[in-house]
This record gives sequence, structure tokens and C-alpha cells, in this order.
Amino acid sequence: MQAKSEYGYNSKIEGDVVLTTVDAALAWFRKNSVWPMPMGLACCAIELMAVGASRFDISRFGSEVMRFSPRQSDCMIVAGTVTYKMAGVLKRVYDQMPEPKWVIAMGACASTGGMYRSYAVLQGVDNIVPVDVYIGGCPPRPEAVLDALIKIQEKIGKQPILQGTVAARLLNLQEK
Amino acid sequence: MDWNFIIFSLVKIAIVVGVVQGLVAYSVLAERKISAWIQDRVGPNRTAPPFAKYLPVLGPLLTRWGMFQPLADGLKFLFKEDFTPAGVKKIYFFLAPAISVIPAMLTVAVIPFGSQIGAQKMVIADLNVGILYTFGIVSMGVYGIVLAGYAANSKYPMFGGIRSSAQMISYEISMGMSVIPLLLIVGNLNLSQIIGWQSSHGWLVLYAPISFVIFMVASFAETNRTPFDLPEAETELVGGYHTEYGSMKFALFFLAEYSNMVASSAMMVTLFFGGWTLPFWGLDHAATSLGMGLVQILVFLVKMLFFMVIFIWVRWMFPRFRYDQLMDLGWRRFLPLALVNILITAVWLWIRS
Amino acid sequence: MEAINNWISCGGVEDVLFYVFAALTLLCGILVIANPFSRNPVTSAMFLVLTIISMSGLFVLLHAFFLGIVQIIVYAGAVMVLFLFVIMLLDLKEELRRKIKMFGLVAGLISVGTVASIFLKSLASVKTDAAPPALEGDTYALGKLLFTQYTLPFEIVSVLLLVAMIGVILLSKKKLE
Amino acid sequence: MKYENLPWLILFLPLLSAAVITLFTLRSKTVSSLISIGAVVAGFVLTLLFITANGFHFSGETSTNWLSIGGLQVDFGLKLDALSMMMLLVVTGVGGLIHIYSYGYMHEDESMARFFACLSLFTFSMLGIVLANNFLMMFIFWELVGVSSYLLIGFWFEKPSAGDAAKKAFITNRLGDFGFLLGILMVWGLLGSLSFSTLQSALAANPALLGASATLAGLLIFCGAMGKSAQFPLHVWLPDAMEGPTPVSALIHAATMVAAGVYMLCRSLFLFNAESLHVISYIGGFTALLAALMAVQQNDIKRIIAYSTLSQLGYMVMTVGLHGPTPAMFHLTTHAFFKALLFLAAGSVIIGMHHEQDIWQMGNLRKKMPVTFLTFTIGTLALCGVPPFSGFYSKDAILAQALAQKSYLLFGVGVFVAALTAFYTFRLFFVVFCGQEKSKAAAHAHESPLVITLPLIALAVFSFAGGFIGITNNYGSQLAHEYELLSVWQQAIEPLSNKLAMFCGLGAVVIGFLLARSLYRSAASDPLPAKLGGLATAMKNKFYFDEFYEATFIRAHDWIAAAADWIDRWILEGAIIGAIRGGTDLSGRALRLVQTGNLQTYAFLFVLGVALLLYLVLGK
Amino acid sequence: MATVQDIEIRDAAARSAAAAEELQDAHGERMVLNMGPSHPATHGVLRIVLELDGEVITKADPDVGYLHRGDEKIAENMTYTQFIPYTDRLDYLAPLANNVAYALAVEKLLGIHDKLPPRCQYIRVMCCELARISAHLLGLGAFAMDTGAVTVFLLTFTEREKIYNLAEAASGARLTTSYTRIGGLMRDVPPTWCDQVRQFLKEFAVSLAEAETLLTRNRIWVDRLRDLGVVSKTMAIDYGLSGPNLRGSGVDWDLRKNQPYLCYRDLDFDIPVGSAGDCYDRYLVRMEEMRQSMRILEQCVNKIPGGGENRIGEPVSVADGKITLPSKQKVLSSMEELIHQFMLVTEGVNCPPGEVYFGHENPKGELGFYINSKGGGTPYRLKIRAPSFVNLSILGTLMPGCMISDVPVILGSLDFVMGESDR
Amino acid sequence: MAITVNRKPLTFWEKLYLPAIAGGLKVTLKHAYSTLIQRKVVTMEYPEQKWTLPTGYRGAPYLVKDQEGSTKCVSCQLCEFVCPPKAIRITPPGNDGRKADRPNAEKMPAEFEINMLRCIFCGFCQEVCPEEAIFLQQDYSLTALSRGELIYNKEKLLSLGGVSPGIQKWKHKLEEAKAQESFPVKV
Amino acid sequence: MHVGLQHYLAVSMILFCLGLLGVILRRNLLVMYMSLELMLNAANLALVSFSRFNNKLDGQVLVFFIITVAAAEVAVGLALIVALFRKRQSAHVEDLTSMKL
Repeated sequence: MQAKSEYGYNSKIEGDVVLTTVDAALAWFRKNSVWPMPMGLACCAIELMAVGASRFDISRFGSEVMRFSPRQSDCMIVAGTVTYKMAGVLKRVYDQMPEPKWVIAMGACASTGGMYRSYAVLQGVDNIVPVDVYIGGCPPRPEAVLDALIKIQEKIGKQPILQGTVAARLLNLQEK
Repeated sequence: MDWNFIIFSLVKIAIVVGVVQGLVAYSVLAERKISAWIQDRVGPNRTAPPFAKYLPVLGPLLTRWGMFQPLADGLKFLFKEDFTPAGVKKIYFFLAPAISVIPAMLTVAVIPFGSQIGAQKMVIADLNVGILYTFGIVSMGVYGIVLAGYAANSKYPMFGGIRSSAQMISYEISMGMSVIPLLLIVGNLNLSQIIGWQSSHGWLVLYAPISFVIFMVASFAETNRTPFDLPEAETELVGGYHTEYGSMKFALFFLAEYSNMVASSAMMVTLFFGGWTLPFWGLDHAATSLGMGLVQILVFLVKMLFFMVIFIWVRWMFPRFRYDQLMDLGWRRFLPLALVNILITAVWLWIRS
Repeated sequence: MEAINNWISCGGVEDVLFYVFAALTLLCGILVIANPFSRNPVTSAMFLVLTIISMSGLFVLLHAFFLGIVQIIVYAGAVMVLFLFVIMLLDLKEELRRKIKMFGLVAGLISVGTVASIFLKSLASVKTDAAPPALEGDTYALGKLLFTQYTLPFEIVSVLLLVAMIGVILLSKKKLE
Repeated sequence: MKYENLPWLILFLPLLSAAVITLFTLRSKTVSSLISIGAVVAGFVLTLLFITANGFHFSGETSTNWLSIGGLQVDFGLKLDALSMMMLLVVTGVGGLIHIYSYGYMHEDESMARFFACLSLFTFSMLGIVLANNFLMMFIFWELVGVSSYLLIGFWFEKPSAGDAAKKAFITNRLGDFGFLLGILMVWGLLGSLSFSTLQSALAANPALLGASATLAGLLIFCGAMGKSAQFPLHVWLPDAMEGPTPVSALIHAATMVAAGVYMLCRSLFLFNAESLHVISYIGGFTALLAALMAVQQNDIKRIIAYSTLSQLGYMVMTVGLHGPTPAMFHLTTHAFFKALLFLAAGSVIIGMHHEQDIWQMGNLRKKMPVTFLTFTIGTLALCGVPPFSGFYSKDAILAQALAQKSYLLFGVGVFVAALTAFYTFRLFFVVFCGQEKSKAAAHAHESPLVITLPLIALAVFSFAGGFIGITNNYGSQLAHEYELLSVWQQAIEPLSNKLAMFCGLGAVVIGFLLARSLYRSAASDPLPAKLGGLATAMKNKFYFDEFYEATFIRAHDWIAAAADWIDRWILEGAIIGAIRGGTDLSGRALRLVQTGNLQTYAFLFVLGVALLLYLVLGK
Repeated sequence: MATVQDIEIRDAAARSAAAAEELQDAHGERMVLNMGPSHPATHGVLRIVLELDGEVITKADPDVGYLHRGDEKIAENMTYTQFIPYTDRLDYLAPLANNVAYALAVEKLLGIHDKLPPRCQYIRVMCCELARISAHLLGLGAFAMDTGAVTVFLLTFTEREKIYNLAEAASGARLTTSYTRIGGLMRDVPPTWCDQVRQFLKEFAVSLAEAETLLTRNRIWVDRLRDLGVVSKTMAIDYGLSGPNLRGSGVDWDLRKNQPYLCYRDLDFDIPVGSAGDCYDRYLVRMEEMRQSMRILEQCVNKIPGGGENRIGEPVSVADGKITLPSKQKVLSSMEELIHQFMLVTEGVNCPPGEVYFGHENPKGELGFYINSKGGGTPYRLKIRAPSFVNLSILGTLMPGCMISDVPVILGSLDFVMGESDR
Repeated sequence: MAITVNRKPLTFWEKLYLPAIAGGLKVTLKHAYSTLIQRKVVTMEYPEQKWTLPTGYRGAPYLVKDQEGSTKCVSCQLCEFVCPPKAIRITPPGNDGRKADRPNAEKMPAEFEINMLRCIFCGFCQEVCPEEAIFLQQDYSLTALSRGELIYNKEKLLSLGGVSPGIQKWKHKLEEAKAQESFPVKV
Repeated sequence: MHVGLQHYLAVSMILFCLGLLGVILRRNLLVMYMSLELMLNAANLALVSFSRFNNKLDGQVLVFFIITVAAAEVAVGLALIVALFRKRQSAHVEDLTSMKL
């Protein structure tokens, strides 16, 4: 039903990482439960709502649980123009999210400032927070957001979890 | 008291807690799925481990129903950074989630979930004051929320905590009052006895429908479910008392909320809908065979699930109340109604006697 | 095995439980009034809750099931929540003046000493009963007593509650109109 | 006793109505008044039912234990005999008619609901007095009656005069009640019971039980009656009480409340010995004379009737004092009818005159208000004692009683008062209804509506026929333990049994009538002051009683108060208290050092105290 | 990935000190609660500093500007046509209507606003009304979601998706349509468009009824809305409210009726007004406005010149080479048109000098454009009278006395959009 | 024609919440039924199902080649000028740059970059292009892990853009001229 | 040794003394109040054990009353403390030494 590549368990990682089985399994759990923090700032917020609404239904990916509290969310979707006045707030919200966390810059304004080349607008949210996936479009279609989510999931699927942790060292798995 | 008792009790505890945990996990999924269906959506359907699709028929089905979603959520929380915001009162910040989970789990101890298998009664503790016990334990549940609100050192959780303490205390009264007619009718506080009475006289919901309504509404309020979800009202208080909680601690609050739902549903089934009994197929008396015993447990579970679905369903129907309206409803509508209900029942019993 | 069974059946468990609960009660009681780690009123309140819960364990050992549960429902479930509520409402800071005044200490010791001495004296006069009688704190019996012999006090207490309620409403009004 | 619960119902219906009106229907005038009227009319109907079921000549008691404090055992009970049943009929019957009348009379008033609530409360209290079977209960209701009359007199409390009158009535009554309470306590102290039946049987068995203080006890108890029935010297409140609405005047100050004193005297007649009765009779006679003289020169239509009431009450009290409770009660009943009638008719006149009360502004109303005129005439005739109206029989009985007791002085007073009564009544009658219209208001007067005139007609019927429906006989049977069925005819010729009394009475009436006719038939203003001079002025000013009280009692009181104040200030406070205070002050200053304001210090001291106490209790 | 850096905040210490002081709880029992700018109830980035007494608000201090993007300044450096995409993002719930409003303003400056081809007028009206429905739907959905009724939100969004499809078919974009041009439209609607609108109207009526079942007579909903945030007639006028918020207070003022433009004169519709001016009235007015919009759309679909498919080729833009771009066919084949194209693009529509203000009845209220032109292709000054900004001004008077729970309700009933408020 | 909205007070039953509960149950049940049983799901399961875009959809702008495979853009920079976010950057070939690879065109851009993250897909470039060289195509989902990935250069744009379906500029005139054979057109 | 009445009474006594100590030592009004509750609870324990060992239920009835009265008392007391706090901005005993507000 789905393409194989959507699962984090692919040969590429198996080749790269040693702790494949455990890590891949854990990464699989993690990537299927990405709870977004909707940072709805402007027009893109409406399309973000559309992503959550019935037609595009982000819940299929297990991500419909939009938490407005940064502490409970995994992935911040910056949707809309980030002005300088808002930038501090945004940064603070990002800082409040617990690790691991991801950022999607949705739309032109969030990614680069877009059409607002003006004194008030931050030219790209990646100036203040690390962005994992950029989405072009003004605003992007919901499909693009879903694509970005899939991209994020892929990315999460590749991130090792146990590596470097105390547990791994205890299990003496590091050497292999 | 002997070893038998202790061993069997431990086994029962283990099984019940395990089942409740599973129920909780899947009620979260049910919540998401049912809300999706109500809203013309599909709901989680892509979460499946790679091997799932190799299962012949089951695989796609499990995937479509999102059966692995709770697993994913739970484990994700487990591996999330355990975050302690600055300025919180640490001990309470850590204690609060635990305190809110424990009472929710303890409540099920006195609920008879089946008649008996072999010589073992299908209840962990057959207390004489079973109903009172439940109320006592339920009243402990508020501490978790209040402490969470207090510990977070933030204003939104604080509001959530204050609101919920007031709300839970208020509705506990209506809840307690609503049960009194049952006690008047049955004349016993033991939940097993209440079920026994129901198997010979018919379900109590027929005798005390008003009690049922009050109890149900009060349990909605006690479990902080819409339309009574003020303590966590998302659009007002962001997340209420658990705004500042993340990762596993937040998951524990989630667990507590749904465990409370399970407990409330179980109480409703036990008190009003005859517990594990069914009026036909000979299911209305204690089981003699193993199969019968299992079927009765199944009956109980099915009834309980029905109420869980109601719990979930209602959430997607209504706007929530305002704080003062909620209090008004509790104190000025339901409390007098419950009192009148007691009076009516007492008079009715007096006339009949 | 046999010995253990014997021990269990002759009430040994209850004795052990008594010591456990009594120790818990007293320990939490101490922590209510003098917590070396925190002077936060919330801590006191939480330990008071624990005291009450363990005390209701003692009640259960005394076969006063109903009261045990009522103790939890009323004290732990309502009264202490009220305390917490007020603490949160007032947003009380920790007691800053940690120093215990000499006068307070002396006064406390004197008063405790006098009271304790009197108690001890009366405690010494308690007859050691051989076997505790089998009295059950039955809800039914208690209710019957409450509604027959103690009707008048019961009614008076209800009036008291009403008065308290009205009083609280009046007191908590910001301005008396 | 059949329908044992009926009296309770009768008693509590008005209370229920008062409660309902006060709690729920204060907004709606009509509903409130209908509830109140319904309660009292239902009471009347139930009374009739009870009487038909049990017969009139019947005596019974029903009681429940109310409280017992130490040796005092008080029952809450009802006493039902011919006396109380007759009063019950009067209170509910006349009261009911007045209620109905009030519905019309008070219709304009904003707070009509309150009025009816008070009225119901009054009815309840009055029924309580009537039905009480012991002194304490009677006293309680006695006070309740006082309260409700206070409320009713001061109904228009926004008028200062009404407020003053209410206060005056209340305080004057308290004076009497104080004596009454003392008397009750004395009786209880001496006899150990408060129940009428117990007392009566005890005294019947041993009349000397009260011993030396019998006279005193009797007079103290009479004090209550003195206040309530407005006997000299406590009569001053009654005329002022006319500030209340007319139905109140009719109900309270003519028919029921003021009669309560007489009723009480009759009820507790067994307590009085000859000496006290002697005093009572003279006080009664004096009141009658005094009030009649005052009435002659009054110009306010209600005040005239009020003084007349005073005078008639004096008659009754006098009769009781002459060992004649039967005639007294008889007169009370007939008086209730015709005096209520007169008051209500006067009220009707007042309405017709648009609240003008001065009789010299009226005149020639018989054309304008025919029904009122007719009924007023009947009332007048009854009051004067013209045969065969009811007043004739009762007055005759009184005079006969005076003769029978060989108290010729009082007999003379009685006859003279009868003449005066006729005189001032007809004065009123002529000035108001005959002659020329003396003002524009009189010219434009109009007849009152049916709801007002109907009670008038009903009362007129009673006033006419009340005399020979066997009341004397029935009362006599109750009080004298004999019962003889007399036909109507026999009763009609009853007065003939004592021709002297009858003729004296009739003569007095004729003289009074002729005098009034000659003076006032067509007078435009009062010709009497010119003829009598100073006496008239004195009459007009109520013989300066109020001024007299002002000058003597109140002045003396002030002086005593000033003296006491001086003693208080200089001797008690200055010398004695000053010394004590100084000492206390010093010790207080010393002790204040303990008063740190610190809660915990107090707690510590408190614990020490408790420990000491415990040691004292347990340590032994 | 760009490098992560801390954004520079001028005089950071002073700013944080000021912020801390601002949020300091007042002495006594007052408590200061900072709502927003990232709060689910504030519909974007409004920040309200609430002073609370318990749950009751004693003072509300709205803080706008978190989405200030400098639109008006940008406009001064753009040709009139280039600014059209920026109008999309003003009230991003109803971009179609914004486009129309802006185009009409510029056309008024040019003096051609009443000489537009009839088909253009009809299509513009339909756009406006679709935008109105869509904006009200989102307002309703968000409103309901803020009070806890999430399902309503998803129901309304399903309907909005249908409107998106319509917009997409007409203009090629779902949300930021930029459909109008000065003097006409970007292009004609596709032939099946009118049938699609008909179909939509049919389905929408059902959905609207469903949303009403869930809300309108629901006691919880009514209790929460009724007698809350009452704006009296005079107050509404004094504060300069417009749109449904004004009409909710009972003022019968609708620019479509009072200053008719486009072809509104030919259409038959009613203006719903409220009576009490509370949140419930505003809600009802919006619901009724959606129904009236449906009426207008139905009439338009039937009366549109050229019919749905426009076989006769009714023009949708004014035929003036100085104002509208020539057709591609001509540009590719004719020198004159090519030069026109270049001139028009590089210099913009050459407007006469002067001042003009045009107010348009947008879903949120009167969206006005004031253009001060000194001639040439760019405005000297362009001022946007944003209805949301004006509507927000009443918050400070409306909120005191309410409870925290009422904040989302009042905000939802005022139905503002920060995009146009902050500009 | 102002109509006042109907806000009559709730009836007794409505005050008991009952009609609201019934209505809510009805509506939710209806939707659940249509989703679960009738399978009338609104959801479009995106990566598998795709929305068919209408003609004229304004997707990503790409450069096109003409039917003969040569670049249509003549580097007139009109699109660069009109682009509101200034997402297009054209480097003209300069005086000694490459000449156009087709007749009737003087030059072609040395570099043509569109920053897809800046681009707002307004369609102005397509509208103003005098050569029909740039088209907004149906590519609507542009995501990337870095900013650089979404800055498309000329080659990428051309390869994504494909061949123009439209008419060739001047072709008509050319043919006309050929027919007249008097117009000195150098082919 | 079997647990008997004295054991319970001893616990009760210690608890009572603890409460007393708390009242006298602690300076926070609320904590003092809690100590009072502790004392009441000690009394409850004594009463219940008396009731158990004297085989009469009256002690338990009394405990029932104590709990009720304690609830009322706490409500009023806390309301007073809140009112006091509003006036004085303190719930510290040493700040509350004058009677006038």
C-alpha cells in the first residue's frame, strides 16, 4: 500500500549505523508520532488548518494532536510572516520545546521573508531557529505540508536515538 | 488470610492493571479515530511497523485502524527529553503526574469485573464500603491536578489547578448525592451486593434514571471531559494544569485522564447497568463454569466500552461551559435535583414498604 | 509456612500493620509541623494529607471502615483541598524567618510537657484489655445511632454547617453591599 | 368532641394566609386579599360546621404538651365552650365582613397586600386569645394582638400622626400588660398552674387558695384588660388609634381587640374576689361616664364613635364588676355588631366624602348615600338601645344587673350614660345625615360600591336581630351552668322582667334623642359650647387627660430621671466606679504586658490553663 | 541550512526590563495575565495583557503589531498592479474580496469604476460573496473551536475547501488569489464554474444547517454568547465598528446597500441586523449574512452576462491598452501591444494625481483604501483602513468585567484577522 | 431591507439541553455513518491520491523551451522587474555573452534563477512575459531540507519546464512575411 | 505484645502533642491551622479506639460530629485568613498582632 521508503527501516541506514535494529525501531516510533506545534502567524496558518481539516487530514500521519503548549510538541510549524516583534516570542517558544524537536518553515515568508522585503520582517526564520524542512509557496498547498511532514519523518527515521546515551554504553553496544 | 489469597490478589491486580493500561492506550486511539469519523476523516492509519504489512489479512487492517499509534505515542514520550522548566517547585512538579495517576488506578480495585472463575471472585477487594471507597479515592485525584497547577510556577496552570479543584469538589457532591438513592434502594454499600441486587430486581437505571443522569454528567466533570474540560481548556488556558508538562510526565496526565474515564465507565456499569450481568442467557447469576465466567467478564467489558464511546462521542459534540455556568449547573441545578431525587426515592420506598 | 499462617491468623499481621501505620502517621505528623527540608505550607499540607490517609488506615484496623473512608473523603478530599486552594490563592511564600525564637521553643516544650504528663498519667491508668471485643464500625449501625439517639446533635451540626456556609460566603465577599 | 382538629385549622388558617402573603404574593394585591379573606371566611364556615356538629352547649379542651421548664408545664391547648365559640363566631363573622369591606376600602392603597397580611396576623392572634386554654398562651396571643394592632394602626406609617398613635397604643398597652404578666406570674406562683380549667376547679374546691393577695392578683390581671379595653386611666390610646384605616378601627378598636379585655375578665372571672370586682365595676362606670361626656363634644366622625366605644367598654367592664359576665358578654356581642356597623358606615361616609372626617363638613347625606344612611340609622338605634334593636336588650340586661346588685350609684351612672349615648349618637346622626350640606364635598358625596355596602347590610341585620336570638340565654347557660330553651318571643319580652331598668333606660334614650333633635336638627355649627361654656371645652379636650398626664406623670418621670441621673453620675460613677476603675486600670496596665497580640503566646497560656484544669479534674 | 544566530534586539536589557515590569502583578489581588501572541484563542498573533481579579478581567490591553509587515510602505514602491498580491494577504480569510476592494479603489482613482464590463462586475460580486461565505465560515469554525466545539470547525472547513476549489478554478490559486487586475480580472472564469457554484450552494445549505443544529439553539452555546460583550448602537458607531460587528449592534449600515458599487444595485438581498449587540447577535448576523450571500450568488449565477460558459465572449476587462494588459495573442504578434505591455509593466497604470478613498464591504467590515496619487504608476501614499484594526479597538472597553473564558468568545465574535489589522 | 435576526429565548426543552443533545447526536452520527459505513470520506489520502488541478493552476514557475528545443527567454527582464518578492534573478549575457540559440532573438539569459522560497506564485511573470517563456506549471509541492535546494537555476528550470505548448512568437508574422516575400527577414 | 488500647492512645497522644507544638512553634497561620487539624485528628483516633475497645459506637458518632464540625471550622477559618490576608498582605502571625484592621 505504501512505498517502502516511508519506513525508517531501510538498507541505507542499516549500512550506515551500527545500532540499527534498536535505533531504527525507536526512530520508527518517534517518527510516527510527530505532534506539531502550530505557530500560526499569518496566511499560512489558514492552510495549516486546512492540513488538519478533513480533506487533507494530517491525523493519518499521527500528527493531528496540535499542542499549543510547546512543552508537549515535537515539531514546530512556522506558518506565516515572522516579524521582528514576533521573532523573540518565536525563539522563546522554540526554546521551550523539549528535545528532540524539529522545525518546518512553511511558506515563503517563514523561509525567506518572501514578498515582504521590508523593515519589519525577519528574512527567514532560519535566522533564529534551525529549520529542518522548508516549504515553498505562498501559502503552500496542504499537500506540500504533508510532503514536508513525510520528509521530517524520513529525517527522524535516520536519526539514531540510543547512540551515545548512557543506556547504549551500559549495554556495551557501542563497540560493535 | 492466607497465601492463596495473597497470590490470587496479586494475579488479579496485575491483570486488571494491565488491562486498564491497555484500555487507556487504546481509548486514546479510539478518541482519535472516533473524532475522525465524526468529522468525515480517516484518522491515524499509516502507523505500522515494517513487518506488519507482511501479515496476510491482519496487516493492512491493523494499519488502517492505526493499531500501532498508541505504541508510537507512548514510546515517543518515553524518549523525549525530560524537561524541567525553570522556577518550578521541583518535588511537586515530579509528584503531580504520579499523584494523578495513582487514584485513577486504585479506583478499579473494588469494581467487580466478573462474577467468579472457579472459587475466585472477580474483584480485587470486595469491600463493604465499596462505593465510599471509590468516592474517597476519586477525591484524591484532585491533588495531582492542583499540585500540577501549583508547581508549574506559571499562570495558566495555576488557573487550571484552581478551576479543577473547585470543579471536582463541587461535582463530587452531586455525584455522591446521586448515588444515595441507589443505596436507599439496595440497602448496601458493597458493589458486589449491588450487582447481586440488580440481577434479581433489574437494572438500577430503571429505578433511578435521574441518578444515572446526574452521575453521568458528574463523571464527565470529574474526568475533565468536554463540555467540562475547563481545567485544561485549550483555547482559554492553553493546556491548563499540564501546560508546562512535557514528555512522560505529560503522558502520565493523559493516562490519568483516560484511566479516570475507564474507572467512571466501570462505575456506571456497575451501579446502573448491572455490572457483569445480562438479564438473559443465564448470565444473571454467578458463573459456575470457566467459560461462563469469561463471558461475564466480556459482558462487563462491552458495557464499559459502550460508555467509553459515549465519553468520547460527547466530546466532539459540544462547546464547553463557562466557569461560572459550570458551577451554577453543579450547585444550583444538579445538587438540588439530586436532593429531590433522594427525597422522591425515599418517599417512594416509604410508600412501597 | 505453618508458623506464618498461624501468625497471620492470630492477628500478627494486624499488629504489624498497626506499627506501620502508626509510624507513618507520626512521621508525617512530624513533617507537618517541622520539616527540615521545606517550610513551604504546601509541604505541610501534603504531609497532613498523608497523615490523614495513614490514620484512616488505623481506623480500618480499628474496624471503623465507614469513618476511615469518611475521614479520607472529608479531610483529604475536601478540607485539605481547601487548604491547598487557599495557599495557592494567597500565593504564600515560604516562611522566611527560619529562626525559631527562644520563647516559642520554651513555651512549646513547657506546654507539651505539661499536657503530655497529664496524658501519660491517664494513659497509665488504662486497663490492659486482654482481647479486643469484636465491634464492627458498621455503616448501618452507625447510621441508626446517628438518626435515633443523636438526632438532635445531628440537626444542630447541620445548622452549624449552614451557618458556617453563610458565614464563609459573607466573609469572602469583597465588599459587603 | 367531633371534628377535633377543626379548631386548630380555624386557628392556623389566618397564620398560613399571613405567611403565604408575606412570603409569596406580596406583589399581587388581589391574590393576597383573596387569600386573607378566604382564610377568615373559611374560619367562619368551619366554626359554624363545628358548632353544628358539636352543639353550642358543649365544653371541651384539646391540648398538646408544648414545653415544660422545671415545674412549669405549659400545654398548647384550645378551650372550647360556649364562651369561646361565641367569640369565635364574632371574630370570624364580623372579622370576615370587615375583611370583605377592606377589600373595597383599601383598594386604592399601594400596600394592600401588607395590610391583609397584618389583618390575617391579627385574626390569628385574636383567635388565639379566644381559644387559649391557659394564661401563658393567652398572654402570648395577647402580645401578638398588640403587635398586629401596632402594625395596623401604624399602617400608614408615612403619616407621623399614625406612627405616634401606633407607638402610643403600643406603649400604653404595655403598661397594662406588665400588670397582666405580674398577675399571671402571681397566679402561677400561688396556684402552680396556668390552665383555666385547673385553676377554676382548684378555686372552686377551695376559694381561699389565693389567700390575702387575691385582690392584688385580681387587680393585676385586670390591668391587662385595662390596657387592652382602654379603661381609665389607660384609655388615652384608643381615640388616637383612629389614625389607622377605618376597617382596622372597626375590627380592632370596636369589635374584637378591645373586647378581648372583657373576654379575658369573663374567662378568668373565677379569680376575682368581691373587692377587686368592686374596683373593676367603678373603674368601668367611670370610664363609661367620662368617655360619654367626651364624645359629646367631638367633631371627628370616627372619634365620636371611638369615644362611644370607650364608653360602651366601660359599660361592659362595669357589668363584669357587678358579677354579671353574662350581660357583659351579651353587650360585647351586640356591641361588636353595631359598633362595627357604625365604624364601617362611618368609613363608607368617609369614602363618600373623599376622606373628610369632620362632621361639620357633612350634612344631608341621607339622600346621597341611602344604604349607608339606612344602615347607620340601624346602628344608631341599636347603640342607643331603642327596642327592638339588639342594643336595647343588652343595655337593659346591664342596667338590670346593676339593679340586681343593688348598686344604685352605678345604675344611675348607667342611665345617665345611656342618655348621653343617645344624645351624642343622635347629634352625630343629625349633623351628618340631616340638615343642609355644609361643604362642597358633602354636596358631591356618592354611595359606596357594593363590596362596601354588603357588609354594612349584613351587619345591620345582625345589629337588628342580635338581641333576641338567645344570646343572653346562651351565655347565661354557659356561665351559670343552666340551660333553658327559650322561644324567640320569650326572649323578646325578656327585658320586661325588670321594668324599672327598662323604663329608665328607655326614658334616658328618649331624653337624649329629644335633646339632640332640638339642638342639632338643622344646626350649621355646634350650639352646645355656647350653652355649656367651660364644660364643653373640657369635653372637647378630653378633660385634659393628655395634658394632665403630660403635666404630672411625664414631668414627674423626668424629674425622677434627672435625680437618678445625678446620683448615677456623681455618686455611683464618680465615687464608687471611679475608685474601682482606677484600681482596674492600674491592674489592667500591669496585665496588658501579657497582651502581646501574638497568637502563640495566647495559645501557650491557654494550654497552661487547660493543663491546670485537666490536672484538677484528672489529677485527683 | 542557514546558520543559527540570536536575533538582534536593540537594547535587550531595557526591553526585557520593561516587559517584566509590564507583567508584574499589580499590588493587591490584581494579577496580570499575558495572553498571546502565541495563544490558541487569539487567532494569530494578537497579544492581550489582561489584568485579572480572580477570573474576572479588570483591564484588557490589546497589543497589536506582531504581524506588522509594512504593507503601506511597500505599496509606495510598487506599481498599482504589483500591489495586488499584497492585498491577498491583508484579510487572508477573504483574499478575493480584498482584491476587488483594491481594484475598485484604483479604478475609482482612474474614474472607471462604474464603467466596468458587466460580466466583470458580476464575477467580482460572486468573488466577494464567496469570500464572505468563506471568511464567515472560518470565523464561525474558529469561534466554535475556541469554545470547544471542534467538530463545527471541521464541518466548516470542508465547505471552505469547496470554495477553495472554486477559487482555484477561477484564479489558479487556493488562497492567495490575486484575481483582479486594475480595470478587470486576471482572466475569465472557466466554463463550468457557474455550475460548480450552483453545486456548491446546494451542498453548503445542508452543511450550514448542520452547523446550526450543533450551535444556534444549543443552550451551552447560547449561554456562553448571550449578553456577553454587549456593544450598544452608539458605542458601535463611536468606535467606528463596521461590518457584522456594527450590524450586530442593530445599525443598519451596509456599503453594498448604502453606497452601492458593482452590480449590487441589481441584486436582491437583505441586510441582517441584530438587536442586542451581544456576541450572540453577531453570531446570528454572520449566519444570516451567509444565507444572504447564497441568495446573491444564486441570482448572479442566473443573471451573469454571457452565461456560465461565455460563448458570446463578453469582455471581463476594460478595453483600454493604458490600463489592462493586452492579450498574449496580440503581444506576440503586434508591436504596438508589445510596447503597451512593456510600458504598462514598467511604469504601471498611469493614474491622474489626486486623492481617493474607496470603502468596500468586506466580510469583516469596511475595508477602505485611501490612495494619494501624484500621478504616475505608483501611489504616493496608500492607506489601508482595515476593519479588523478598528474592530479591535473596542476590546479594551468590552473585556473588563468578563471572565477569562469569555475572552475567546468575544474575540471569536469580533472575528478579526491580524493580517489586515497589523498590515 | 434590514431584517432583524431572530433571537427568541430558548424554550423549556431547549433549556434542558435535550434538543441540543439530540441534534448533536444526530449530526455526529450522520457523519460517522457516512464515513464509516457509506465510505463517503472527505479525506484525500495525499501521497497516494492526488488532487487533479484545474487548468490554469498557478504552480511553480518554470522556463520553457519552444517546440524546437531552444530557450524562449530573451532576458528582457520584464519578469524580474514585475516580480513582487523579487524572486527572479536574471543575469543578462552582457555585450559579449552568449547569443540566443534561436532565430529572432537577440540574446538569452546567462543565468536565470528563481528562488522558489521567495516566489509567491502570483503569475505576474507569466502574465508579463512577452515571449511566453515562463509558465506557472502544476508543480505545487516544493519542499527542501535547505534553502539552497530551492533556488532553481536556469538548467533546472528549463529541464523542469519542458516544452511550451503555446504558439511561437513571430511565427505567424514570419509566415505572413514569407508569403509576402517582401519583408526582409533574415532567417 | 498485642496491640491494645494504650498503643492507640499513645499514638493519639503523640499526635496531639505534635499538633500543639506546631501551633505554638510555627508562625504561618495556615500551618498553625493544619496543626489544629492534627490535634483534632488525634482526638478522633482516641475516640475511635475507645469506641472499639469499650464496644460502644458512641465514640464513632462523636468522631463523625468532629469531622463535620472540623469541616465547618476550616471553611470559616480559611475564609477569615483570606479576608485577613486581603487586608494585611500577610499570613504571618507576627504581623497580625493588632486587632483593628
